[in-house]
Amino acid sequence: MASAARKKIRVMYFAWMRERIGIPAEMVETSALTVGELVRELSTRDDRYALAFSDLASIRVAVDQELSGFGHALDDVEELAFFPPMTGG
Amino acid sequence: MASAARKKIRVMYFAWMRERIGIPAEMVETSALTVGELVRELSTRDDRYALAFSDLASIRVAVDQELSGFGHALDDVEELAFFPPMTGG
Amino acid sequence: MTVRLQEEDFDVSVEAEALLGGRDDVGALVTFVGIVRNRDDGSLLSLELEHYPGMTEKALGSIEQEAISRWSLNASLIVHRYGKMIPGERIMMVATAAGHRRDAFAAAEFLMDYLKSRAPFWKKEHTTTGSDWVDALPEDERALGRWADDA
Amino acid sequence: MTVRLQEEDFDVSVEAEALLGGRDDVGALVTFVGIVRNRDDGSLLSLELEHYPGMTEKALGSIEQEAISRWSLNASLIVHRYGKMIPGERIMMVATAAGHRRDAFAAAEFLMDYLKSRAPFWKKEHTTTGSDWVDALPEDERALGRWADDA
Repeated sequence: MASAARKKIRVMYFAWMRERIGIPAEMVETSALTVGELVRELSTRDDRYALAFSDLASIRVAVDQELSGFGHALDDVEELAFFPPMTGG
Repeated sequence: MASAARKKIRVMYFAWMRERIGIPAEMVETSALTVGELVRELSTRDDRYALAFSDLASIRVAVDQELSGFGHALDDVEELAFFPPMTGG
Repeated sequence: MTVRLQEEDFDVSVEAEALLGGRDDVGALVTFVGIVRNRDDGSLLSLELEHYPGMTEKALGSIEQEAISRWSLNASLIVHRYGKMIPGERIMMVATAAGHRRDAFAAAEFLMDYLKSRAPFWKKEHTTTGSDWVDALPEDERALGRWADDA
Repeated sequence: MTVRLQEEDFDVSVEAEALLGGRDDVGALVTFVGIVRNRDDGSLLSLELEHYPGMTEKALGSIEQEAISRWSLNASLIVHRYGKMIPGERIMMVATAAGHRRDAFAAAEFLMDYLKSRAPFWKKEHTTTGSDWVDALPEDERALGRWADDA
């Protein structure tokens, strides 16, 4: 079993995710293997993160600017974004 | 049985109906009871009319500016128009 | 709810602006513009559009009324030109303004489908090899069928 | 096939003219304009549009590519604004140019349906009683289902 390498990922937040967490983006160093693992890591940081990530059904995730899911692996990922369902048009 | 009263109707032709008959409109005095009867009357006038009315399936009729059919009665009708299927838009 | 027949060209933005007239209850505006399309071999010189004055306005007006009764519209417009036009020129437009896009899209398609087959317009094409009247397409007549269920 | 993000307003006629660019093989031009709609009680002060720079262009570009692969289009355009807008202002537009109206209408509706649910835009409403993010509508997500059969 390969040990999980530490990696640096740019994490972005939009709309009410940005407002709840309080910042638009940050560099995160993690050994999480999937988006879901990273979310659990972030949620334990403090109440703002815990609240922002409390209802995953209302959160969408983009991996390197492509819509994706919480099961997506983090290998070679440079940019992650979390946001509510989109409301353009 | 009431005898058919003679009546005057303005008859108009559009697109290739107009071109085949050679005039855009005319006043027609007739005792025809329906559009179809009037068409038969007109068809016997000369070759231009006979040719113009030779294929009824490709002719539409408007009675007082409303799309109608060859069975429509001519009572109180003031204006009749014959034309090919419409191609606007 | 306006119907206009004219020989001259029109400007879609100007028409849209007039249609909206500064109101703020419209969320969706759909416009359709019909344009003189050249043939693949480039042989179309011009298109001549004939109509039946009087009946045209009545037919378009009743098609528009039908659209208004079926969908929730704030405003609608039909502008149709007649006379001679060259390839690339605008022939006609419809515009539908609604609170929501579904209504605006459906009403605009409905107006076009009915206008094609039920309004007294006829097109004559002048090409490099002669002139002829444009035939109505069976699919234009069939297109009306899809609105029958909602009647 | 163009995608443009901008803060400033746009003019539908100017965009349409640029899209057609004097070509004469287009028969049908459909445009959709999304407009800031006030609430029934008139309480909306402004709308704020946030987007995800970089991803937005990619998402709109791939939605447009999908439309091009499904319908026979001559040209298409998506313009979307971001920033603050007041009721009555234009938010965005799509335009589709095709030989025939069916393709232009279907592609425009498809672009709108996907743009609504798959492009990273978020609206915040500022009203007389406070500010809140606009919720996505279940029907917007469901609207995507009707394009699945054609895939």
